[in-house]
Order: sequence, then C-alpha cells, then structure tokens
Amino acid sequence: MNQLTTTRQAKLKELRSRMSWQDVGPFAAVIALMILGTTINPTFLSAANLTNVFTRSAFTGIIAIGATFIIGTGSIDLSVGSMAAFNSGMMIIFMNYLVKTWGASWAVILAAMGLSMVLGAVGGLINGFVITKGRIESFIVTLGTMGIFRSLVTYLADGGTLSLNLSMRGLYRPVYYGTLWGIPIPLIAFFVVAVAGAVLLYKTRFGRYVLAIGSNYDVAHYSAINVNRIRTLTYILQGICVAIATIIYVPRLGSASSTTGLGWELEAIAAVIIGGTAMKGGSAKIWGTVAGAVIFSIIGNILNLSDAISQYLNGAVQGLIIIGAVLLQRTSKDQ
Amino acid sequence: MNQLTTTRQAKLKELRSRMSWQDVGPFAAVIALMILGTTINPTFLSAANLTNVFTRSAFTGIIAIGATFIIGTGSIDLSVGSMAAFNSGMMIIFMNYLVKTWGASWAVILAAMGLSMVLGAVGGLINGFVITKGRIESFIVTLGTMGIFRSLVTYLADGGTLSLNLSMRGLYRPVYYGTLWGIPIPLIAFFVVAVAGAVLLYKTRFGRYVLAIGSNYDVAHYSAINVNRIRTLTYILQGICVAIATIIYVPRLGSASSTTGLGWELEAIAAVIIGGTAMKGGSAKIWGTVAGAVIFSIIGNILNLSDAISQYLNGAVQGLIIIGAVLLQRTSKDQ
Amino acid sequence: AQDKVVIGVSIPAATHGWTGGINYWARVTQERLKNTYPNLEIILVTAGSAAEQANTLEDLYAIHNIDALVILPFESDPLTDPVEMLKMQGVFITVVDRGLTKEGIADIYVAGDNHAMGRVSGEYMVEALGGKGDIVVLRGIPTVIDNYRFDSFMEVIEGTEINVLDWQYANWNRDDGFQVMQDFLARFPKIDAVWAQDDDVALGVIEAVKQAGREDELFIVGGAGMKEMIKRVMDGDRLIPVDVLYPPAMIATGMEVTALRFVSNASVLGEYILDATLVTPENAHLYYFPDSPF
Amino acid sequence: MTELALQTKKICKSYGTVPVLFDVDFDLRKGEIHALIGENGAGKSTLVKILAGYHQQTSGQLLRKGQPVTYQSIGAAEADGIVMIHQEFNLANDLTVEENIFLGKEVLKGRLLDKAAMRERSADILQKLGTKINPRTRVKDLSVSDKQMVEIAKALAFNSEVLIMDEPTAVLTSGEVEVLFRIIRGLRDHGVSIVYISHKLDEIKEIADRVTVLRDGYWIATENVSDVSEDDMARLMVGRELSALFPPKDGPPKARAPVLEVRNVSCPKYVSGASFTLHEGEVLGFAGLIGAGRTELMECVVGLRRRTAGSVVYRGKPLSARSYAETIQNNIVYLSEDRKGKGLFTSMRLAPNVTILSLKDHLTKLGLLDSKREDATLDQTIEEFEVRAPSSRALLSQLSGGNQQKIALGKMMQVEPDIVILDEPTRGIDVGTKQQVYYFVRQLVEQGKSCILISSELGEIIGLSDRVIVMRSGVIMGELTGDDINEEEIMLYATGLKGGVVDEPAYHN
Ligand SMILES: Nc1ncnc2c1ncn2[C@@H]1O[C@H](COP(=O)(O)OP(=O)(O)OP(=O)(O)O)[C@@H](O)[C@H]1O
Ligand SMILES: Nc1ncnc2c1ncn2[C@@H]1O[C@H](COP(=O)(O)OP(=O)(O)OP(=O)(O)O)[C@@H](O)[C@H]1O
Ligand SMILES: [Mg+2]
Ligand SMILES: [Mg+2]
Repeated sequence: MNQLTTTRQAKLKELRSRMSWQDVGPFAAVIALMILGTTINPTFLSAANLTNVFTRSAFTGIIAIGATFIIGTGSIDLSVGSMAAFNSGMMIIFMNYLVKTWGASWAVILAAMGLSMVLGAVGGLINGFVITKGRIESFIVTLGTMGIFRSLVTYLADGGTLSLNLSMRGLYRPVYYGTLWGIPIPLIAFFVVAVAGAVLLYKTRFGRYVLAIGSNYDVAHYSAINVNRIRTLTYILQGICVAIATIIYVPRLGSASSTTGLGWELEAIAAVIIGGTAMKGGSAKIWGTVAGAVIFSIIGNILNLSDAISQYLNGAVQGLIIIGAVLLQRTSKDQ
Repeated sequence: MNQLTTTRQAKLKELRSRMSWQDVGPFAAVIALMILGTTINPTFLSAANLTNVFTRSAFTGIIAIGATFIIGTGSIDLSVGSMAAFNSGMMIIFMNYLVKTWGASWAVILAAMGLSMVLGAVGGLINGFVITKGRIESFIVTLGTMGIFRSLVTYLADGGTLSLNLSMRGLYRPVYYGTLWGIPIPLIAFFVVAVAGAVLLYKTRFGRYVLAIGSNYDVAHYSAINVNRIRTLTYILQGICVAIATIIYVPRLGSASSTTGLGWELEAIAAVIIGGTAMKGGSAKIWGTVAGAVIFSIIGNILNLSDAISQYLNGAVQGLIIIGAVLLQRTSKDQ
Repeated sequence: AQDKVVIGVSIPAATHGWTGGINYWARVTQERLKNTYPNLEIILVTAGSAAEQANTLEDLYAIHNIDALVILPFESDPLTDPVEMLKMQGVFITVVDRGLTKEGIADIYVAGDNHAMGRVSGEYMVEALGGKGDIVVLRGIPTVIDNYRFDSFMEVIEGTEINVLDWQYANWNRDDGFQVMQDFLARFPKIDAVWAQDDDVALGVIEAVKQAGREDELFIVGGAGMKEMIKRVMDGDRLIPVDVLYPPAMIATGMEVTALRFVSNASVLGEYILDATLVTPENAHLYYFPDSPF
Repeated sequence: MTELALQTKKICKSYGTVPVLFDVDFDLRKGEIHALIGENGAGKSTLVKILAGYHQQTSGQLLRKGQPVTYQSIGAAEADGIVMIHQEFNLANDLTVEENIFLGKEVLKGRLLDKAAMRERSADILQKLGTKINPRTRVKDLSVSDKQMVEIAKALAFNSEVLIMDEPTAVLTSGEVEVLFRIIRGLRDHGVSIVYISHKLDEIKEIADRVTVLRDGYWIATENVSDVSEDDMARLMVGRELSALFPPKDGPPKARAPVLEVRNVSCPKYVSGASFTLHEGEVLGFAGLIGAGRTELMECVVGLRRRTAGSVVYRGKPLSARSYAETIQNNIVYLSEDRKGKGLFTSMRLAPNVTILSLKDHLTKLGLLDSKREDATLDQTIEEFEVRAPSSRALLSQLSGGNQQKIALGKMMQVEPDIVILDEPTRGIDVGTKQQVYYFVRQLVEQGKSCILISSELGEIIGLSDRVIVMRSGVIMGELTGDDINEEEIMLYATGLKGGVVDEPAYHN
C-alpha cells in the first residue's frame, strides 16, 4: 500500500471522526444564542455586556469542570452550591479574624485562599469517603451534605450575612473586577481550570480511569483500578473546583449568606449535560461543559435584555431555550 | 429425594432469600427514627402526632411512587414539584370559575379533579415525548419543564397567590382533613396508590418492562420491548401521581403560588432512593419508597420535637439523619 | 408544670437576609422572655415553605400543646386555614406582618405594612427625582407581599414623569441583584435611580454600579433596615441616601405583647401597625443595631 | 522434571453456600499449552479466575513456581506475570479499543499518557492478530467477534509468563483461529505457559499438549492430548458415550413453500442488496468471515436495525421495517450473538429472563403476571436445556457462560416460533448440549418450521444446513446445496475467490 499518501488522508479522516457534532453542538448552540441575543437587543454584542456574561459564567463553569469528572464516573454531587456558600463564609470569617492582627494585606488573602482550598478538598474527601466506604448512592450523600453545609453557613452567619471587613474588601476586589492583559481575571481562571481539567481528563491516567469507571464499574475493578480511590479523588477535585470558584466569588460582593450559591448545583450539572457529557457516565467533555456554562449565562442575560415577554415567564423561556439548545445539537448530529 | 420435607424447607429458605435486608432496611430505619423521636419527646408517639406525620407523608409519598417507576427505568423527573404547583393553580382557577355558574357543589370538585388528572397525564406525556423522541437526557428535559411549569403558575397567579373560593374551601376541606373508618383520607389515598403501584410494578407486563429497560436498555430493545412507549408511559404515570397528590394538597391550604411544591422533586427522589431503589435503574421497591417518604416526614417532625439545637442547624440535622438512615440499612445488610 | 404557659413561635427559615433578621430577633426575644418569666415556655420552630409551616403548626399543637401561637406566615392565604384550626382548639393567636385572609382569627395582629413600604419608597423617589426621570426596579420573589409593595410603589409614581425602564425579579438575593443590575446598566445608558426594594438586593446593585463606574449618575433605594445600609445612610453615602424600614424586630413585638397577655393583666388585644419609616441621615442612629446580624 | 508455572492443591471454592469446586489438583508446566475442558458449569472459569487472582479459593493452596502464593488484590497476579482473557468480555464499552487494551497499564511519558506509543503498540498487536480493527473505534461499536479479538489483543499486548484463555475462540471463524494458534504456539515456544479453555474439541486436539477434565467441580483426569481422542475427551467430560454430533439431514431438498422472502435489503455500511428466500422446513445456513454482515442483515430482516432499502415478506405478508415486536407477533424470533449486551438481563433473575418475550402467556385470569406459571416455565427450560444453576432464584450473572446461553435459547423458544434465526446459537456451550441443540433444531424443521443459522463454526453450518448462503462484506456471494456444502467451497466464496464481485470495504469509517 502507498503509505505516504494514505497517512495524510487517514489523519484528516481521523480528525473528522474525532470532531463529531456532539463536540461541536454546544458551540453551535452558543453561537445560535448569541445571534438570538443580538436580534433581541443589539446591546448584547457590546464589549461591556459580553464581558459581563462571560465573566459570570466563570463560577458555575469552574464548578462544572469538577462536576464533569463526577458525572464522568456516573455519580452526582448536589452539595457544590452549599459548599461554595460555606467556603465563602469561612473565608470571610478567617479574613476578618486575621486582619485584626496582620492588618489588611495580601498575606491575609493568600491565607484565606489556602483555607478555601483545604476546606474544599476536605469537604470533597468527606463526600467521597462516605459514598465509597458507606456504599451509598452519591445522590443521597450529597443531598445530605448539601443540607449540612448550608446549615453551617446559616449558623455561622447567625441567619444573616457575613460581610468582609471593608479594608480587606478594597484589597481583594481586583481578583474579581480586575483584568490581566485586558481579560477579566475570573475568565482567565475559568480558562486555566478548563485547560487543567482537559489535561487531567484526556492526558492522564486519572482521567482515563474516571471514564473507565463510568463506562463499566466492574471492568474498571477487574483492570486493577482502585475504583474507590479514583471516585474519592473526583470528589476532592470537585471540592477544589468549588474552592477556586469561591476564591473568585468572595471579592465580588464581599459577603456570604444562606442564599449564596443557591441552585448552583443544578446549574453546574445542567452545564455539564448540555455540554454533551452523559448522565450515566463513561464519556465526558470538558470543552462542552465550558460551552454549557456559557449557554446558561447567556440565557440569563438575554432574559434581562428584553422586556418583550412577561417576567413571570422568564423561567419558562429559560426552560424552553435549554431544551431547544440541546435539541438543536441532537438533530444536527443526525443529519 | 424426600420431596415432602424439603418443600417446606425450600419455601422457608426461598422466603428468606426473597426478603433481603435491602427490603427490610428502610423499615428498620423507620423504626429507629421512631425510637429516636420518642426518646427526644415521648409525645411523639401520641396518636395525634403520628397521624399528622403519616398524613403529611402522603404528598411526597404519592409522587414518589410515580418516581419509583421513572427511576426504575434509569431516568429522572425534576419537574414534579412545579407540576404540582401548576396543577394546583389550574384546579383553583377552574373551581373558582365553575362555582360561579354551578354553585358550590361536589360536581365542581369532581370536575377539577378530572382536570388535574388530565393535566398531569398531559404534562407527563410532554416530558416523555420530548425525552424519547428528542433523545435528550431526562435530567435536562425535566429541568426545563420544571422551569416552565413554575413560570406558568407564577403567571397565572400574577406573581401572587391563587386562592380557592371560600365556599368551595369548606366543601373540599374534608378531602384532606376528613377520615374514613377513622383513617385520614390522604393516608388511604397513599395506601391505595402504593398498592396500585406495587401491582403495576410487580404484577404487570408494564412493570416488568420498566425494570427490563432500567436493567439494560439494549437487551430490552432486543427483547421486542417498545422502549420509548414504556418510558413515555412512566412519565404519564408520574404525571397522574402528581395529579393525585395535588387533589389532596389543594384542600389543605386552599391556595397555590409560585412557591407551592418547591423542592418536592428532591424529596421524592430521595424517598425513592432511601427506599432501596437504585439510581441507575433496573430495580425498584414500592414499599421501600413508602418507607422512604415516611422517613422524610418523621425527620421533619423530629426537628419540631424540641428546639434544643439552633434552628439554623435544622438542615444539618436533617442531612445527617438521612445519611445515617441509609448507612444503617447498608451495614445491617452486610451482617 | 401545670401552670406553665407554652407559646409557640413559627417563623420562616433564615433563607435570606430579612428572614435571617427575623430568626435573630425571635431567638433573642425567646431568651429574654424565658429569663424574665420562668413560667413561660417558648418553642421556636422554622419552616422552609408554606406547606412546611402548616406542618409546624400541627406539631406545635400535637406535641407541645401550646396555649398561644405567634406566627409570621410564609404566605397569608395558605396559612389561614391551618391557623384557624388552632384557633378553634382554643389557642391564642398572634399574627405578625402578613395578615390572614379571614377576619377574626388573630387576637393580636402586629402589622408590617407592605403597602406602606412601597408607598414610602415611591414618595421618596418622586421627591428626590423632582417627579421626573428614568428608573429601574428590582423586585423580590413572586409573592403577594412583593405585589403589594410593587403595586403601591407604581400607584405613587403614576401620573408623574417618572418612567420605569424595566423591572426584573432579583429574588431578594445579592447575586441576582448584582447580575440583573449589570444587565440593566448594559442596556440603559441613562438611569436616574434604582428601586431595589430590599437591602440584600441593594448591596448587589451597589457593586454592579461601582463596577460600571456610574456611581455619580444614580441613587439606590433599598428597604428593610439592614445594619450596613443604615450605616451608609448615617454616613451620608450619596449612592444610598435613604432606607425604608421594614424591621425584622417586629417579631419581637409580637412575642412580647403575647407574653404580656399571659403574665400581666394589661390589655393587649388588637392591631399594632408598624410604620414603614423612611430612614434618613437625620434619624438613622435610632435604627442602627451593630450587634444584629442583619 | 519440568518446572511448574502454576499448581493448585486441593482447591475448593464456594459461592456463598454453594460449593462449585472440590479438591481440584491442577498443574501447569512452563512452556506448555494445557487445555481445560468440562461441561457447562463444571467450574472451569471459576478455577482459572482463582489462578488469575480474581477470586480467592475457599480452601486449598495455590503455588506459583513451587511457592505458595495468595493474590490479595486484583492486579497482584498480573504483576506476577499471569494474564487472563475473560470468557465474558472485560471491556469498557465507552472507551476505544486502544484505551481498553491499555486499561490499568497505561504507558506514561512523564506524568502524562503516551498516546502515540500506545497507539503504535495496539495497532501493532492488532495487525499481528490479522484483524483490521481500528484502534480508535469505541468498543461499543464493535461486533462480538471483534470484541473478542480486542480481548485477545489486550492479553497479548503485555509479556506474560502465564496466559489464561477462557474460550477465546467461541465466536471466531477458522481464519482468526489459525492466526491465534500461530501466536499461541509462538508464545509457548518462548516458554510461556498457557491454559486454554474451549468446547471445541478439535481445537484442543490441534493445539494443546495436555488436557485436564473437570466434571461437576471435581478433577476427573489429566492426559497427554496425543493419548486421547476427541471421543475420549467427550466421554470424560460427560461421563457417558456420545452418539453422532449431528442428526441426519432430511435427504435431498424437496419443493417447499417459501416462508420468508427477503429482497434487496440494504443497510448503509453493512449490507447491500441482499436477497434470499427461506423455505418451510429447512435449515438455511449463513456462512462468512468476521464482518461479513450476517448479523446486521438479520437485524434488518427482523426490524431491529433500520434498513434503507428492500422488503421482507413473511408468508405473503410484508413485514414492517422498524418493529421487532411485530416480527415476533408473526412468530419470527432472533437470537442475538451478543448474549451479555443484547441477549439477557444479567442483573435479573432467571425467570424474568426466560419469560420476557412471552409475558402474554404468563398471565392470570385477571391479566396479572402469574409468577407460578413463570416459575413453571423456568423449570421446564432448566430441564429441557439441562441448565445448571445454583438455584432457580439465582441471578443470571451467577450462571456459567454456557448455562447463560442455554437460558437465551430457552427464552427464544417461549414464543413458539415459526421461524428461528439463530446467531451463534452454540456459543460457549459444551458438546453434550450442542448435540442437543442440533437435534432440537432438526426436530423443529421437521415440524414444518424454518431456521436460519449463522455460525462461526463451519462444522456446524455444514453438519446442520440444508442450504448455505455465503456472505462477504455485506453482499451475498452465492448459495450452496447438497454436496457443494463443504469447507473448501464455502471458503472460496467467503474469501471472494468465487461468486459476485465485491469492493473491498472501507473498514470502520
Ligand atoms: N458469582 C457466582 N455466584 C454463584 N454461583 C456462581 C457464580 N459464578 C459461577 N457460579 C456457579 O459456579 C459453577 C461453575 O461455574 P463456571 O463459570 O466456573 O463454569 P464453567 O465450567 O466455566 O462453565 P461454562 O463452560 O459454561 O463457561 C456454576 O454452577 C455456576 O452457576
Ligand atoms: N461493509 C462494511 N463496511 C465496514 N464495516 C463493516 C462492513 N461489514 C461489516 N463491518 C464491520 O464488521 C463487524 C462485524 O459485522 P457482522 O457482525 O455483521 O459480521 P458477521 O457476518 O455477523 O460475523 P460475526 O458475527 O462472526 O462477526 C461490524 O461491527 C462492522 O463494524
Ligand atoms: Mg466458563
Ligand atoms: Mg455476527
């Protein structure tokens, strides 16, 4: 056979077979929504608005990157929103405490960031441990911890709001509102987390084991994969993603309360699934998840940019667009 | 072999093998919680309190019976709480309208009940149709319809509350507060639905097919099961269960608003899973679900038994008890 | 224990700032009353929804056998029947903030006036803008209370030249307030004022306005009396010139008068209407409680 | 004395309270091919799973190179040079072929996966096996036989000292088997010890050095293969004499009425323009190499796969293209080759598996499922096919591979079919039962019913079919009758040396 000419053809073909509609679909949906947004209100395309939209997607987006791994193994984590609230609360308390002795300095912020990472990792570890050692459905365990984390933050805030010390707030603010090379920092963080997630998922053993477990638990077990360890690690990873999201979130409003992060879990899971990851596990698409998070953010924005329909129906429009976005991907794939 | 003596032994053995801890576990958890409740406050065991607790479990319980079928096929339905709100709203509007011409009569109530059933079935049909024909994850579709139904009720109520005509309320009241042979009517309805569910699941072809689909989609397809039809039917069934729950709910508070039924979906799913049904499908336990719903109701009651711990921590206690109840089942099974 | 009087207090769970305040004041008052009147027992329960609150009422009666109930209803209408059930059992009823939809159930009614809150906000808005300008409105969650406030507000500004560019629900939530305001700012080049109705939402709005650098263009009217906001008013913040009081401490009023009914001969039956006071830099110090979480 | 690679001493094994192995002594020499045979459920798979560290024995001792060992965790035996090919596929369906081959043993470059190296090595090994499987295909898109090749590749990709193969050839055609044998012999010559389980006794005769026979969990005999004949082996397994494997055919074909007419059926990528006619009372064999498209053609015929063209007419009545349920109502039933993936519910009990196609016949007067009747049907199936199950309430996954296949056959027979389409019907079942299945098929056609038989075992096709159709790359190449039904003729058509012209298909695009 003619090796040389076929190699190039094969490569092209391989590329095409790798890039299926399922991969492109979510991005097509993003573009379709952007066109819709522009049609409804040309302001949509303004730099300021687009920056807002993308920046907002960072929280759920970063959390959803972690959720991609969890769902890749065929599990679920409902506790992320509450965990974010709890982490925020702890960071604020910690900073307010440190600032008294250390003064308002970056050291305080760095220490709080460290705390957040530790808390996230430990929270994830607890979830993972109870799920794997107790052999309980992840749905139940994380429903439980969801309640626990939310209660704890309510308790810490005495039912009210935990507010960051004003002097700290000024110092910390740029982490959300600042830019680097003209790009908002949350967006950079989102991108970095996504790249790290993609490397982890597609380029490391860990990622491969995640998908193997999601595809077939027994096969993974028989392939000498330490299933419990990998599953626990996905929860720790999820916890760390929550911690990163929290670190960016706190400087935004400088406060935490019992409503912080409410509903983020559903948004994150929806972003993952809109992105093309299957709920039953075995496949996972990091960039799809990124698109999914952006889709969510755009939908919210579009609803605020138009007053054509009754605000009472916002939820309905949102629901329809979500279903439509997914439907769009599915049918175009078939053709 | 000695046929006669072995038969009895075999029967006993079979019975024992059929009754696994997994079946008994949820009931053990119910009893454990009842003991806990009595320890905290002996009044727990009073007839009045127990009646309250069991009666309350009827709403989520009836919905959870439907969810048992959905989860049995390996799917999910997040829209049940909103659907209940929407159904309640429609029933109230309908009754308020009819009462003007028909006067306050049982005919009005019966007509509204009929409407609820139709709406439930149609709502379920829509869910099932979009999921099966659009080949979209049930999570996404029902997340979408969850938003849609909730928006619709908000719209119908103009952002406020829909209230049942006062004269109708008096007439309808006994459906929640009344008793038959000394047993509260909601409890009777719960029991009837559970029995019907058990018959449907364990004694009909439909039930068998539900479990077959959850067990292995491809094998079900290759066994000439019309997978789409059965899945759609489970959603219709779920809709009807929601309708029944609604019929009992409306006379309780006589009103519907955008917050009606909030969170029922998570409660129903949790009841199903606490009851021993696996999230991935293929097995389903109706009586386990009944126990699961009761467990939920008892937990809520226990939180009101004393105010020794901060109200802020209610969610944490609830979370711990849920995890504990499931953990209890799992470990006792192992012994 | 025979002569011990049991008072049940049922309030919404602390799911946002204002209800958090309610919880705080309820707990503080519970402590105080318990310590002051040894023969009073006070059971405090919270609920996350109207249906759950109906459950807590059943539990208060069946388990704790209460003599009196102090309730801040989640929503008026759905709780009317369940409260009436207790009334028929002979329980003394105190309703706080949201009135029941049936006459004659409440023995004591401590009314927070949601209509007034909208009206006072609207009146200030008209005055401050000189009856002319473009504003945006961020509402709470779709409920009757929210409707009262919004409708009264709109009634006041009707006929003036104040133009509501758009309104959206912000769910009494800071993050939603922030996002909705971001989008309003992107959409409308000129906004003269914001009615945020709630201090939580107002805090989100402030951050969005700051981010857009449009602090000098507009002012914000919140509501409820959160300590941070009162502080800003006190300090003469240009962005937050006033706040409209809707004090969560009203639950304390309800509990105190109910307790009085059992420990003294004072006549307490009737209605107590709490004003929706306009907090201005002049009177702000009267409403500033730095120890409250709210 | 030759060195022993592995040895068991008085190994016993129980699953729960059910004992399945009793004091089994087995030894594997260095550099030998040691066959393990026995009836379905005799305990072969159980024994080798103990050897490979997947299960722990209940009592007895396992010795590796003369030293007692216990493999505490899965993977420990593999680290010790013991690799096993599972009878039931041990592949993750969502992962690609390449990812499966290296699952748990990924090649790293630094901390990252060295994908290039793994791709190269998997392509290499697949090529050595003579298959054209693309390493980037997802396993779920492979046919059963291709999955088997991947399983084999997975085991061969790593150098091992002991290679255990549990029925590697059950779904392979002679071509693949030949390649495999060449490789196995090569490994043996390099000192690798091989345990080889198969129900194809001719294969054992051809490849093995020694053979051990298990019966009902007991060790029966270990012999040099050169000392025993196929009949001897069969007798040792079954414990009695076996009569002729194939029942006599019906004599020369008579003029029979057509029952199923398939015209120009096409299915993109798999089948193009296939036409054939099935007559009343005949066995119509379908031969072909792996990937010939026989499975896909039959799936198109019964309505399990979308056909893009063509018609299927059953006794003068056209069949819908999309509904297998309708096909079954017409008493046409199809037995899938993919037992685990498409045939049976592994996590369910036996009775629901057997009755799933015929629940209509298991109802009480009230229209409810009659569990007594279902149990009766199961008992009947167990008796008819001599199913060996730990209990009648066991889960399907607790049955041995061959016994699962018997359940699959039993399930299919519940519809009282007029036409049965059997795709690899004797996959993994022992000689005794095979014989039964053959007589059973014969009996069926004698009652005027008809049968389509797809098999990778040419012997089976030749021994049972009245007529044979040969396919290649999705096209029907020719039809053979009478004395033309022999190995040489079939291979001529199957390899394209005779019959219609077919474009070499682009594989797995
Ligand atoms: N997980 C299990 N639980 C209970 N019993 C089991 C289990 N696995 C196998 N068995 C039983 O052990 C016995 C031996 O099974 P095994 O799979 O070793 O047979 P085999 O010789 O490999 O048969 P085949 O030729 O059909 O593959 C069978 O009776 C089977 O039912
Ligand atoms: N024309 C073709 N083009 C590309 N791939 C093909 C073609 N025909 C078959 N294949 C591939 O070969 C695989 C096997 O096909 P099929 O199952 O129909 O073979 P078969 O004749 O039934 O043989 P066996 O069942 O023994 O493998 C299919 O999964 C398919 O991917
Ligand atoms: Mg076997
Ligand atoms: Mg085939």
